[in-house]
Amino acid sequence: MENERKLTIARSMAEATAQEMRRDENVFVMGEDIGQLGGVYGNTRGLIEEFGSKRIRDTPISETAFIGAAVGAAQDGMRPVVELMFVDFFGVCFDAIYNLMAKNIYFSGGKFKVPMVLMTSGGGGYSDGGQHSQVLYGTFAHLPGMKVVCPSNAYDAKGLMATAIRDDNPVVYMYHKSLQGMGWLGTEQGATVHTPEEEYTIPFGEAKIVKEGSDVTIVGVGLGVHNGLKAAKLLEEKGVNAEVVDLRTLVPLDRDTVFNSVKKTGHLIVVDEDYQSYGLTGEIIATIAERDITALKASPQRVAYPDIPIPFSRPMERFALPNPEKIVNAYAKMKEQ
Amino acid sequence: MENERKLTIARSMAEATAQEMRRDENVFVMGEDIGQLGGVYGNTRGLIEEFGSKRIRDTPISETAFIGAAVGAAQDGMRPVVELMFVDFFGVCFDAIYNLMAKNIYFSGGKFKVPMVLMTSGGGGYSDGGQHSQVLYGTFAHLPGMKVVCPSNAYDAKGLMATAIRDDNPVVYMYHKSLQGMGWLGTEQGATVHTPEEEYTIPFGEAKIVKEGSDVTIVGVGLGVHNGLKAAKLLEEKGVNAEVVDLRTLVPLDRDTVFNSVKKTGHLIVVDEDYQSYGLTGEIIATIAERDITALKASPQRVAYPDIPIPFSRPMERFALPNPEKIVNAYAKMKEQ
Amino acid sequence: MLPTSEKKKWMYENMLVSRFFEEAMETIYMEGKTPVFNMAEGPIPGEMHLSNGQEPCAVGVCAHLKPSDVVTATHRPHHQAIAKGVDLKLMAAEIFGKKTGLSGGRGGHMHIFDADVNFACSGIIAQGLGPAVGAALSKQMKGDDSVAVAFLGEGAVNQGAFHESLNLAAVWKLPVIFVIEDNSWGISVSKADSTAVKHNAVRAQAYNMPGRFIADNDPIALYDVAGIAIEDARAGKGPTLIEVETTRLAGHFMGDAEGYRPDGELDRLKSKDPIVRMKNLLIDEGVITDDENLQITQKAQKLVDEAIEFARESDYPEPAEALDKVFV
Amino acid sequence: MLPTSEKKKWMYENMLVSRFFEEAMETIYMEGKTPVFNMAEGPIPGEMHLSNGQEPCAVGVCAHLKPSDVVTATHRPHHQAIAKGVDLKLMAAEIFGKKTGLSGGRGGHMHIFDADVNFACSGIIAQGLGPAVGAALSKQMKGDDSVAVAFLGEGAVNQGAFHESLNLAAVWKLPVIFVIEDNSWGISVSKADSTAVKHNAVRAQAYNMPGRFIADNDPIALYDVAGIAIEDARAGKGPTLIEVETTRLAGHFMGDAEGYRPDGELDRLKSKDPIVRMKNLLIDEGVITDDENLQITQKAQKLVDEAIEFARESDYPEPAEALDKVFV
Ligand SMILES: Cc1ncc(C[n+]2csc(CCOP(=O)(O)OP(=O)(O)O)c2C)c(N)n1
Ligand SMILES: Cc1ncc(C[n+]2csc(CCOP(=O)(O)OP(=O)(O)O)c2C)c(N)n1
Ligand SMILES: [Mg+2]
Ligand SMILES: [Mg+2]
Repeated sequence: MENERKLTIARSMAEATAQEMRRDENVFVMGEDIGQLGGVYGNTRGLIEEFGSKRIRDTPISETAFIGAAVGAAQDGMRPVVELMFVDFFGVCFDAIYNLMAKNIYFSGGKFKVPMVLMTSGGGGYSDGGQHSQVLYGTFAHLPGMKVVCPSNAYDAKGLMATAIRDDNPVVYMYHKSLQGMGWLGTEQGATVHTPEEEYTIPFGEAKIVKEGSDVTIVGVGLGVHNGLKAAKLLEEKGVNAEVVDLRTLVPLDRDTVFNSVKKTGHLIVVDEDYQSYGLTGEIIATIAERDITALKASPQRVAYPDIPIPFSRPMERFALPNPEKIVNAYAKMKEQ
Repeated sequence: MENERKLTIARSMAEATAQEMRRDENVFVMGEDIGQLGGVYGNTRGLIEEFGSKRIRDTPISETAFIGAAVGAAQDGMRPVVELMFVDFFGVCFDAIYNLMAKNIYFSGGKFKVPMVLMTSGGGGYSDGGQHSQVLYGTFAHLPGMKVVCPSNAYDAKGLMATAIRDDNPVVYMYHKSLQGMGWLGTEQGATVHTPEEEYTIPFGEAKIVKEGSDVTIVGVGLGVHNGLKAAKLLEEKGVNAEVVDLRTLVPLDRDTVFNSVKKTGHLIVVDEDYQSYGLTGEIIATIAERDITALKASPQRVAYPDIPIPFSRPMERFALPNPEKIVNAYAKMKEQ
Repeated sequence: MLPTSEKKKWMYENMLVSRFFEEAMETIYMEGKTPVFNMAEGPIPGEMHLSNGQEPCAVGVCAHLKPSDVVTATHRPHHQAIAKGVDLKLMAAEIFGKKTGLSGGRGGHMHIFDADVNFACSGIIAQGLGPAVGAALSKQMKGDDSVAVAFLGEGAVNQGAFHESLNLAAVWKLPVIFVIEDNSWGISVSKADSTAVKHNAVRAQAYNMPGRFIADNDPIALYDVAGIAIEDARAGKGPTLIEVETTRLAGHFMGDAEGYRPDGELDRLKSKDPIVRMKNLLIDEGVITDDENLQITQKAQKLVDEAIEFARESDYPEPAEALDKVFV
Repeated sequence: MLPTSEKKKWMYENMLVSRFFEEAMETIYMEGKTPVFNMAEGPIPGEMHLSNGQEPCAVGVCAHLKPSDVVTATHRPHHQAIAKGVDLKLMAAEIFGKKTGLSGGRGGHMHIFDADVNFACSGIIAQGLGPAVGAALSKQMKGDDSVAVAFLGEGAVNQGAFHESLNLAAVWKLPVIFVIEDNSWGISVSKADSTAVKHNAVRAQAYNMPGRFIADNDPIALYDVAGIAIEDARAGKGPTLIEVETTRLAGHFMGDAEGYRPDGELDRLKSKDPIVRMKNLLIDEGVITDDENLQITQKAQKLVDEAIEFARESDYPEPAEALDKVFV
């Protein structure tokens, strides 16, 4: 591409944040190691140099206090962007998230705004063990009052971050470590894409058909989208033309785009790195089934994480993770029945 | 019934706990106001009188510490029964639950046992507002490593509690306030049933068909079962013969019983007081759809809590809660399509 | 920092409004709940935590506050809300679950939010501490001299959020005051059974922060100490922890049989009712006459009556309004 | 309580094993990670937190422990595990993700569990404190004189679990010792930027608990203080908080460029390497000769070499074993 400007998700998140900080002096960033270190996942790199330590604030390891503080600051007119280093740590501070951040707008009858972004990393595949590899999308998306964003590439990451910061509602921005473009985590190349320098926003609640197809709809989010695209390539070799849908935001969820795609293809596979049961995959399947069961010409399939804690050892972790081959097998299984 | 011995769930939980405490001196109870007060929901009433304050321990308002302590005690050979007063409070201590209690068996390769029961109340309908009315079943059931039990009546409550205390794995025992038989919460009479005095256990992972039927399967848990039964009565008046399935445990989940029922009736309605999206209702529908889509003769329906924080005001709360009429309407909608 | 006569009068009036409000709650709450007590019934359903006896804690602090100052309150919030200047009618309507309530009935008694006077509360123990720290951070970043106050019970002190929030406030030298209303009970669990120290004010040392203890539910002593703390906070000198020894004259919530209270405790506490003591003080000091007291009392009662009437007469929200205001 | 010569030798030997283990980790970790550093690659993938420099904290405490005593450790657990007597081969195999590992490869470096010596750890900051309190409760209820020890970093002190756990331990007078390894950094955030007090030992006052400060990474002074604390705990006198001033000689984790360290800090710390100091002390005191030192050193290195060899030669688990051991 001419004038191509390939950015990693890490850089595109930092760029969007910097642009929003220039636009609005009320935007500031808090979290562990987001200052001089630039964030363990690089998404605040360069910010402290430009904005200083008053607006780029390293915190103690006190997630309950500083996420609660973000809510208080947001209600007082600031626009905090706050980082929970790994989503796995949500258990030490979830009250401040799901019961406070997510509910104060409602409890106040809309009189309080809570314009804040909680960004957090997720995802495994690099042997970081069971307390540092989860995605936990379903847990956040299940509980009302917060928007949930999961970008699959740098272009979306930037536009969704700008939208998140400008939103007067709390937004949980869940980025996947393997897409972050940090070499040390092994990087999905497909996430590092052309990203314009100028500001832009991407609306929430609009899934994107990242590959059109006619035979089966593969629905995913984050890294799942890349698994879906790779599976689509493999399926193509077998003469199967898959459509791949990137949900982009889980709340709001663009059910129409998914439904219309399945209506067209008649077949549905949902990919998710989150634990299988009571989560995203069930929701997508139910969304189609309840709307019109006849849209499904075969039993829909899911390729998700089994209901086990995440094992450390490489062969076991690989076994458990979703991958393109599993998606291809799911298609075969669906057609067998 | 002759020799009928009707017990409330509160009393049957306390009875099972007392019996287990007599059998095994390692069983003890911890939590807020579970001593002299007997538990806000009555399920530890009478225990401190029999077992004293060493084995029935009131705690400070420090859920992270005392649930974490229960894990440590369980790993050291004790069998703690610990109470989280309202499940809504899980946010202040979820790390100790989902990341510690639920994972240490796996992390230790099965070398550590974690024989503990976390009992917790849920449910609304009495205007207790958005931080005291949630059920949150889906959130617990979604995360691996803990069994999840939700009794719908006193007979089950007692047997499931005995099983929970004897289990070497962590069990989350979620009881519904409206079923508890505490007059001051308004009580579902159907939950107070004959309960034998002698000890007995009920295995986990066995759903119960509480009413047989041929036309539609209504699946629920806890209070949902009673809504299902009432809906079945209303449907009967319309000549529809509904089958009602009480899941009893969400983890393990008895998918076979649900599937076989739907296979028979061809129609599925899932009732849940938990937030609708990314939760129990989706899981049950997906379970059937993925196994055999042809089992479903019409679009399955769900009657769940909308994706909103729980409102205080009675008309709004009533509007949002599942009820028998909504189930009947769901059936009508399903047949319309 | 001693209160002027005006301030003392304001404090007394405010305490009266608060007490009358709670007395009204007590009566109305029981409507529809006899002969069978069922929390779900009556014009005010749900839990109800009354603040009778704890009024000094609220007025002693809030006497120093302006509307832009932020207060985060507890599950027992009425006295705190009233002292902060939350509109009494709108609050009453909220507690009744009416459309005209502060939040249109979405919040209820444990979720009183008033953006006009920057008041919020919560049903989760110690949940307000983080937000108070954040509001103080916001004030500091904006260069505004407003402060934040977080109220909490002595039981709440043992929640992790207390520790994290005080440390963060101290590290960042934020204008926030933490006020512990020590009524010596967390539901049925006594402070002695739950807390490793005799005085929570001591815990300020763990945060390099001043810790002040106010004995005997004394609003005047609290006024003094809170005044200095708030002045310090406005001047950029950082946070303070204040512990107030107070009394819970009611049950933990309505319906609490209080079997756990030692014999005679309640009588002893009631004999030291802060409303009576404040009245006596003001009369002894010549701040008010008996006549003025009668007027003040009647005015306070009228305010409450009007608020209750407003609440009673207001309409309920439409059921489907439940779906609104999840997002703004 | 001064260590005997035997104890001193044990401490030194143990420190050496720990250091050699970390040095082995350091080298092996980089296998497969050059020229491009990718945490996912090599025989030891994932995060790797080395304990170089912090050995005194582990040996000074664990020298007093028996197998039935419980230790809950941190994300930086190797020195703590080794001092507690965790089997070195099985631990190495676990870190390599092998079937022969302590947990069959399910745990990894941040999840070292050994039921034989009652050792557990966690990747979540301060998560081990509650379980240590609970283990101590279990001991107390059983009338057993065993104790529990929770290790934590100075950064972890600002987590709510610290506050709740210390209060609970104090209220119930439990036999538990909390040991803060203060290396003055929480990843890139300095203690000064995160903590309101200069010495965390002061925070013991908030729990009516003895708080002891050990300066200068001194294993002998720690042995003394820990010995008294553990003796007290065994005797039913309740918990103690110990703060040890220590040094992190490596990055936070492998791959950390440490740009945040002030110039010269690392050199200064390295010049005070506790292993060297311990060796000098033992030689100066005549506890060991140069010759004995050589033997001890070789023996320690051999232990580590054998453990690594065992780990390398062991098989990986079958992939589908991932599905086992979710429940027992
Ligand atoms: C995190 C959490 N745990 C438990 C509760 C239940 N609860 C409500 S009030 C209360 C007692 C609070 O005691 P205290 O802080 O002293 O306030 P008081 O009721 O005495 O005003 C408890 C345990 C809660 N709301 N939140
Ligand atoms: C609850 C939680 N928050 C954040 C982290 C990420 N984290 C891992 S180690 C660390 C620093 C810990 O510092 P300290 O307690 O001083 O231990 P040290 O690493 O210095 O040994 C952080 C923030 C975590 N693991 N858990
Ligand atoms: Mg109290
Ligand atoms: Mg440290």
